[in-house]
Amino acid sequence: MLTPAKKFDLPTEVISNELVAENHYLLRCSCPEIAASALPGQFIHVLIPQGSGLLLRRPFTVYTVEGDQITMLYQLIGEGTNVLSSLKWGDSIRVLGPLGNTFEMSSTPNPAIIVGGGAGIASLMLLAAALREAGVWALGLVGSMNQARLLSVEDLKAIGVETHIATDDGSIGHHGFVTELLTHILETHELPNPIIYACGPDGMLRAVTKVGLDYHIPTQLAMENRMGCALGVCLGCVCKVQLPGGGFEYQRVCTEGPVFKAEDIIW
Amino acid sequence: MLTPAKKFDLPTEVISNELVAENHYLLRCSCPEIAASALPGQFIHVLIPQGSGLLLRRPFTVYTVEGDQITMLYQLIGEGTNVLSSLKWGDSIRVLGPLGNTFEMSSTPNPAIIVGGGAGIASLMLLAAALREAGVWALGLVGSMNQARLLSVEDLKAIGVETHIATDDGSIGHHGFVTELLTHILETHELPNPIIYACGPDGMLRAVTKVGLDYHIPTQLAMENRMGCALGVCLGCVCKVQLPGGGFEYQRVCTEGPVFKAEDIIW
Amino acid sequence: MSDIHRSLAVNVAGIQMKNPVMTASGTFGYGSEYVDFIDLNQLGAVVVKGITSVPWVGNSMPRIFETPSGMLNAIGLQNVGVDGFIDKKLPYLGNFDVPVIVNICGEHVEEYLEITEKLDAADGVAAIELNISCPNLHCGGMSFGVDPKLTDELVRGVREKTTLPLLVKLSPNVTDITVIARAAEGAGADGLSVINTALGMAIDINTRRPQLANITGGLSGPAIKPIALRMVWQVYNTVSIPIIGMGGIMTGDDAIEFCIAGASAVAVGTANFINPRAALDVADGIEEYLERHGMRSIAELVGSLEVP
Amino acid sequence: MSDIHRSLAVNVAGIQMKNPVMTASGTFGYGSEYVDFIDLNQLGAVVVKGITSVPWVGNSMPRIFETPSGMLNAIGLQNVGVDGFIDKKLPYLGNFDVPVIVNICGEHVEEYLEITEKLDAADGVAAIELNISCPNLHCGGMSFGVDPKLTDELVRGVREKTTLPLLVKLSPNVTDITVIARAAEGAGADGLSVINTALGMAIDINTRRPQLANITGGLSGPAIKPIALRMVWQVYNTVSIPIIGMGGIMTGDDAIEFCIAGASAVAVGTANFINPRAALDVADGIEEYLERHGMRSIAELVGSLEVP
Ligand SMILES: Cc1cc2nc3c(=O)[nH]c(=O)nc-3n(C[C@H](O)[C@H](O)[C@H](O)COP(=O)(O)OP(=O)(O)OC[C@H]3O[C@@H](n4cnc5c(N)ncnc54)[C@H](O)[C@@H]3O)c2cc1C
Ligand SMILES: Cc1cc2nc3c(=O)[nH]c(=O)nc-3n(C[C@H](O)[C@H](O)[C@H](O)COP(=O)(O)OP(=O)(O)OC[C@H]3O[C@@H](n4cnc5c(N)ncnc54)[C@H](O)[C@@H]3O)c2cc1C
Ligand SMILES: Cc1cc2nc3c(=O)[nH]c(=O)nc-3n(C[C@H](O)[C@H](O)[C@H](O)COP(=O)(O)O)c2cc1C
Ligand SMILES: Cc1cc2nc3c(=O)[nH]c(=O)nc-3n(C[C@H](O)[C@H](O)[C@H](O)COP(=O)(O)O)c2cc1C
Ligand code: FES
Ligand code: FES
Repeated sequence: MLTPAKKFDLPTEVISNELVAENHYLLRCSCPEIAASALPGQFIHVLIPQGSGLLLRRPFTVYTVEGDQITMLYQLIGEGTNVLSSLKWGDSIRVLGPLGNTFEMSSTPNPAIIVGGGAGIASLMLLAAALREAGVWALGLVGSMNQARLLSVEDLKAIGVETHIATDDGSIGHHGFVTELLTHILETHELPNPIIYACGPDGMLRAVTKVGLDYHIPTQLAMENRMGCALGVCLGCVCKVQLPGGGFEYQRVCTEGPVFKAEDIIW
Repeated sequence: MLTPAKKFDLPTEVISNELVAENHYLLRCSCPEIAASALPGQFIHVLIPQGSGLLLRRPFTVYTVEGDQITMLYQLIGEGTNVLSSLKWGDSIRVLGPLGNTFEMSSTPNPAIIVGGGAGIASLMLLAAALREAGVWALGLVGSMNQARLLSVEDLKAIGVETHIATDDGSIGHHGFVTELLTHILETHELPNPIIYACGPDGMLRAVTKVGLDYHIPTQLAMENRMGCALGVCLGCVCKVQLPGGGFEYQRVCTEGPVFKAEDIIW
Repeated sequence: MSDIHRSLAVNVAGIQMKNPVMTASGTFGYGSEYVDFIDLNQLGAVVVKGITSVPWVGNSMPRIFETPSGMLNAIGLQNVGVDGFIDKKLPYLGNFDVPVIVNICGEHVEEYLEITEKLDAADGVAAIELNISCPNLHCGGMSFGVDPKLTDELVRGVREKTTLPLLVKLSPNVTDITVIARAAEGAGADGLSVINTALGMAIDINTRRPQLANITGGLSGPAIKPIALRMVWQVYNTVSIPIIGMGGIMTGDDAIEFCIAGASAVAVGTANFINPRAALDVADGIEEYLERHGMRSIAELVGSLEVP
Repeated sequence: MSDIHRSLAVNVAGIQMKNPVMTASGTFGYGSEYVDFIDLNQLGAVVVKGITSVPWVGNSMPRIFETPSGMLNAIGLQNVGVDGFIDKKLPYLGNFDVPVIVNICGEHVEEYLEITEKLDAADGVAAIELNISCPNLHCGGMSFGVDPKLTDELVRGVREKTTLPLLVKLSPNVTDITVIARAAEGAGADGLSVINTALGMAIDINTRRPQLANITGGLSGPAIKPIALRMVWQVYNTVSIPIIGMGGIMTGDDAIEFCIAGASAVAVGTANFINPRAALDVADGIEEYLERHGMRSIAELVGSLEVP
């Protein structure tokens, strides 16, 4: 994976911040430096405005890059995202990034299967765009609680990603897990050396990992964890990683990650 | 002094919040219950909105009562008043009040001299209005750093209070302390048994106290102190008060005060 | 209450309460100050401001200061004294159907004993909370709370003077709170209040004077909640008498954390200054949690922390 | 710098620094992580993450949790070990003109001694900071820091092994920090770092599991500033060796408070996570204060608290 580009800590203003699905918002701001260098899978560490009473920043993947602007697609979870969602045009935030490693795109244009659960799809959009630009055929499998919370399907289709949907309540698409869709696809399609890219809840990632192993498909996961510094110093964000020689090591999601080989992760 | 009326803790919305002088704002909100019962000298304890990161409420005197609405005139001091000043129409705050005792107005309509230093004048406006309504002749002495920060002069004149100004830099009115104005007035006017009401910085209140004693004029001071509960339980807001029998006692500005007899205060 | 089988009532250390939420000493006066906002009958218990044998004038000003997510106080136990309390304050609380717990502090053992005897003889005292943890330097209280021998001696003495439920309030300003907890339990305490304030300080950089006339003061509020929770959990794993948990409780969810850590009841302190209805709101929050999780009482929660 | 007579330079415990602002151990990695934001040459000193004799894997997840105005951490001293540090990390820092202070921790005295010998022999180590206060339960560090005898023994041992300036980092989780401070001074410490994190805890009320895999962790950030200030002031009134103050410092004004309380230098920790330039911003803030008050150096401030 590439050596990370220079990192910036920039003050910027919210350009727009709208509700795009139940409980989910899309925030747009202008960050030329980050827009110019952010790679698929990389994230930013956002300082919620002063006086919000929150201490730590909050990490979010770069969802899209458009000229000088970047967007982030985020789910309401707790206090931080709640304050974020209240920001309006002109409100100022600070953005630290680009951070972390990136998805590995093979030199040969193998077909890509992109599996996103909930807000996890937000971490895969920049990748999808990069794959399509490289002329790679990409399949998008989007899992969601229900139709109201469905994310990114239009955005994926717009860049020519064939997209299938799974919802927990069956309100749209397949009634069940997105990983069931995944196995179904693999059983019914003949894909030459596909690569799986996934991001979502732990349970989903574990299931995807199993599928990848069962079908011998190289699988990359974008991991999440609580973060302090996002610069690699606090060691608060680690995940447990298998070492080639055997044994394990705690690696930093913010630095060695967020992207890891699925088979390396010890759950 | 009257036994306090029932206290309320009410959610309300900011109606307006505008800059009325350099570093000073006037906030208006609708509080029928408090508007109906607030007496001269009483104050409210304001909860700055959630997520502001501040723990304690902030106390402010009721500046004016207009129908169901009350206003507060406040100076930018630190974090709390800074957050307050950022509030816009429709933002919600909580208001606890009416709190504290009230100024004593003598049954006979003795002439009143109202001495306000800086934002201290805010604590005297409701009194001035009550005096004028009772047909009492009132003189207003308003001290300020400079013309840009001058407060309430128009409001006082509007209710028929003859008003004189003193500024530290002489940019308007008397060049010097408002207490110099006070002595000048007392030397040049023949006022039958006047009463002095004062609020402002400690230094000014001490000087006013001395004048009151020198001229044998009953003087009432509106005191300030940091406040926790504003309900009389934390004992954090006390000031040192002379006891009739000799000795002293720490009395609560929020409960026994904010109005005290000048000669009772031990500085 | 939708579910008739659900009840918030608890009996802690022999104190029968309608719900597990008390008001913390020194943050609720003598109850009367809150009647415009709260029906005192709905409280689990009222713990009154610390009482001494004779009236204390208290410390000079300034006495409080706000800090990040907390506040410092150095009141110096200004109070009417035990006689004044029994004559002037206690009768009013008798008008309500709520247990009154009297927090007491002294400079010498004798003082504690004298207060205890008077309270034991008085009507309307449900329990005594022994403040051996007052962080105010001029008060003997603290020195007791940091020494297991002195704690044992003091608690034994008081225990002999009264049959009332006896709570001992522990200081967080110790190396190992379990040592003091064990001493208090061994000496006959019926329950432990955990924690009092943490000793702190703040400075005005322009005057270079301390923000408190007393120089140091007690830190309370959400800032100390992680420390309080840790101590409740440590004490829960050490003693078998019930714990009243406190320190930064602002919401029902905060209270639930304390119960899971091992508290059989909780006290709400600084929160009363921000929200006069805090104690009742916390009780409501606890009930909602029990409903959400289909529990019948907080007994199912107490000490239920699942450790890896 | 408008006034040529004014200087931020200080020599603390034999460590010559351009300004009195260090980075706190464990919050600045090995320096390299911050070069995109900070010119390391402008720092007073870099204190690196705690080093042990052999590499440690650290605790399992979750390791951190945010609390009101603070955060809990239980990293478990994951580090490359002293050899790895000397080979892989130290050389890079050699490229900068900044004192490197190495924070060390161990489970036994021998371990501390072994690390000390290796660091003493290595190039580019300006001083050693003895971490006898790691709140991580699995680490021997803490037990040293709460016992004056063990502290004396450990500090003496290390003192004999090196001529490097020796700082001892004290734990706030003690009844009387001055006892430990005196022990460290008596055993030959050149300076004291006050404070390490306060032991705390948080609970997920839905899973009823601790928020940290280690159950308890160290509380840092503005929440503990009042406690840290109090301890710096207590230690300042007890020992005559210099104090490096830390605990919740976010701004220059915070640092000034610590200096007035008795700190000759300060360390910035958690603030580095929120603002990568925090250490330099704090140094700038100190300078502005000195300018505003017409002071030539912070020496005029150290311990200048005016007590009533
Ligand atoms: C590399 C990375 C990229 C991410 N990208 C996105 C994204 O594009 N869109 C999106 O909706 N979410 C994303 N997340 C998750 C997002 O950071 C959390 O949902 C958010 O921090 C929650 O903050 P809160 O204050 O609202 O929730 P709270 O629960 O109040 O936060 C409390 C603490 O837990 C941490 N936390 C809570 N949930 C998570 C989580 N799932 N991952 C990491 N930290 C968490 C917070 O940072 C905070 O420190 C990402 C996380 C990581 C690590
Ligand atoms: C009874 C009463 C009535 C008041 N009426 C007014 C008014 O009408 N207009 C007005 O401008 N100001 C008034 N004040 C002062 C006002 O409360 C403070 O200026 C305000 O609390 C400052 O808050 P801050 O967070 O901006 O300042 P900070 O300095 O950041 O506040 C820090 C702490 O100090 C306390 N504090 C700071 N200055 C004062 C002060 N002078 N008095 C009391 N507490 C203080 C704050 O409440 C807070 O707890 C009144 C004070 C009292 C006690
Ligand atoms: C202003 C104030 C006064 C207090 N007075 C007492 C007291 O008299 N006796 C006592 O045992 N505790 C006293 N306390 C401590 C509280 O009862 C409680 O233990 C502590 O504040 C922690 O709870 P909290 O964070 O909810 O406030 C006082 C606390 C405050 C803030
Ligand atoms: C994530 C983290 C890791 C830390 N690691 C160490 C360490 O290895 N050794 C040490 O002595 N202190 C360590 N500390 C404590 C800090 O150096 C500092 O003493 C403490 O955090 C208080 O300062 P602060 O409030 O500015 O963070 C660590 C603190 C944090 C937050
Ligand atoms: S968040 Fe600090 S090391 Fe990753
Ligand atoms: S502010 Fe609490 S007693 Fe006055």
